[in-house]
Amino acid sequence: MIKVLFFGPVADTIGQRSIDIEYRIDMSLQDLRESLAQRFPQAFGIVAFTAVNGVQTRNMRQLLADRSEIAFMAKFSGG
Amino acid sequence: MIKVLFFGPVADTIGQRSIDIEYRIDMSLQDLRESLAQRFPQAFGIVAFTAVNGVQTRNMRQLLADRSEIAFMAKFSGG
Amino acid sequence: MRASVRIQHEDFSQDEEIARLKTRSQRTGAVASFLGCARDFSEGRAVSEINFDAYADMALAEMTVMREQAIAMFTLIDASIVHRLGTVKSGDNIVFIATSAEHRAEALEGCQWLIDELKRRVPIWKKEITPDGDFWVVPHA
Amino acid sequence: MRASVRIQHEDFSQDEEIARLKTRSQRTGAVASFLGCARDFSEGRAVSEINFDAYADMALAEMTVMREQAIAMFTLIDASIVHRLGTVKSGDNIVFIATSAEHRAEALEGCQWLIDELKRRVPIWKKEITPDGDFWVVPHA
Repeated sequence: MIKVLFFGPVADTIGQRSIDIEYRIDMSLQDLRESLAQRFPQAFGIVAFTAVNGVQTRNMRQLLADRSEIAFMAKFSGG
Repeated sequence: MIKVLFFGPVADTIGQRSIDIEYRIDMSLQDLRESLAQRFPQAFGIVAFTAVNGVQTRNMRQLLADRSEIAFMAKFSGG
Repeated sequence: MRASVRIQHEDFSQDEEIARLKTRSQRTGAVASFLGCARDFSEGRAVSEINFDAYADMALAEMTVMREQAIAMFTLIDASIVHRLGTVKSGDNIVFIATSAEHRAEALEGCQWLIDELKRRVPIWKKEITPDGDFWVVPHA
Repeated sequence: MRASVRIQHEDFSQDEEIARLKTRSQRTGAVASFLGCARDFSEGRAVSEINFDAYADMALAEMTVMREQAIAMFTLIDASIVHRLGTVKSGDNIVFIATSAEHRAEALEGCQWLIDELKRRVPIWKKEITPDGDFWVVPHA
């Protein structure tokens, strides 16, 4: 199982704060993002950053491990 | 009468915080400084700034008015 | 003893935070601090309150790394970072950063760097509640 | 209501000073502050306390002008400058500067400018009391 987290404007647009996705062997971050972007096109229009297990990454080719925690995030506006 | 003020290290070296000097017509800031520097050479070795009536000046030729307040000051070290 | 890096719903006292920093070393000669608070007006709209959401685990981890980087880069003695979550009203405190050092330049530069990095790196989002509706803030640039 | 520019023997509370700044405008989004405090060590010597002397009238006038200049130059909403006189012990507060603005850059830059100007322009002198004797501090450069 892959846990996908949403926060702030992304969570509001999707209407959920997390979704569980069935883990598949050789699943890349890109694969996950594309399938979710098809389901939630509006929310993914504002996604600017991706984190894998709490660490930001720009490498969308990386393969996901089972039980990973993935966050698709809008631009930060704290402070 | 001209009131001359000393503070901090200058006052400590002179042993006084103020001295009254008889006013003379056409007395310049330079005249006042020279006569005091002769009396207190050690203190005037550390004088870096001069103020006339609470305003810093570098114009030593300016003539003093009676009842002026003159301060001969060491480098500031506040903060 | 409260942690040097926190996200929390409740307000904070600057005096307490700074007193805590000062107890860390008698060599402390300078404490710089930055307080961000909720304005009643933003992008031409009245704002009655602001709601904050965060990816809390990642936000805390990022703030902890930032603090260590700032201490090393600016030769700080100590640094605190506190950010509030939940709802804050106009005029309320939002974020507090304090840096201590032997001399003022390090403390001031470290403080400025930390608030700039916080805005850039920490996964927190704000929604402004206005008479015209609620708007998630989209940062410029 | 305490004045925005003060020299005083007694200690001050940063929370009080900042609360006062914040009440000036609901547009305040940022408060930067600088606190200078007495270190226990200076120029290789242990320092037990510091005595401050000032040309009080001129110091207050200069701080008042500086505050007005900073408000104009950095588009500040408000600014406070407080400096203590008399004797302060190691760890005690010496000087406090706070600046408020709509946005953080103005507040931070205004605060830094004010402490730099204070050191340069305000007629205050400090004497460090050490086991080896008392020494008036001679600023570098």
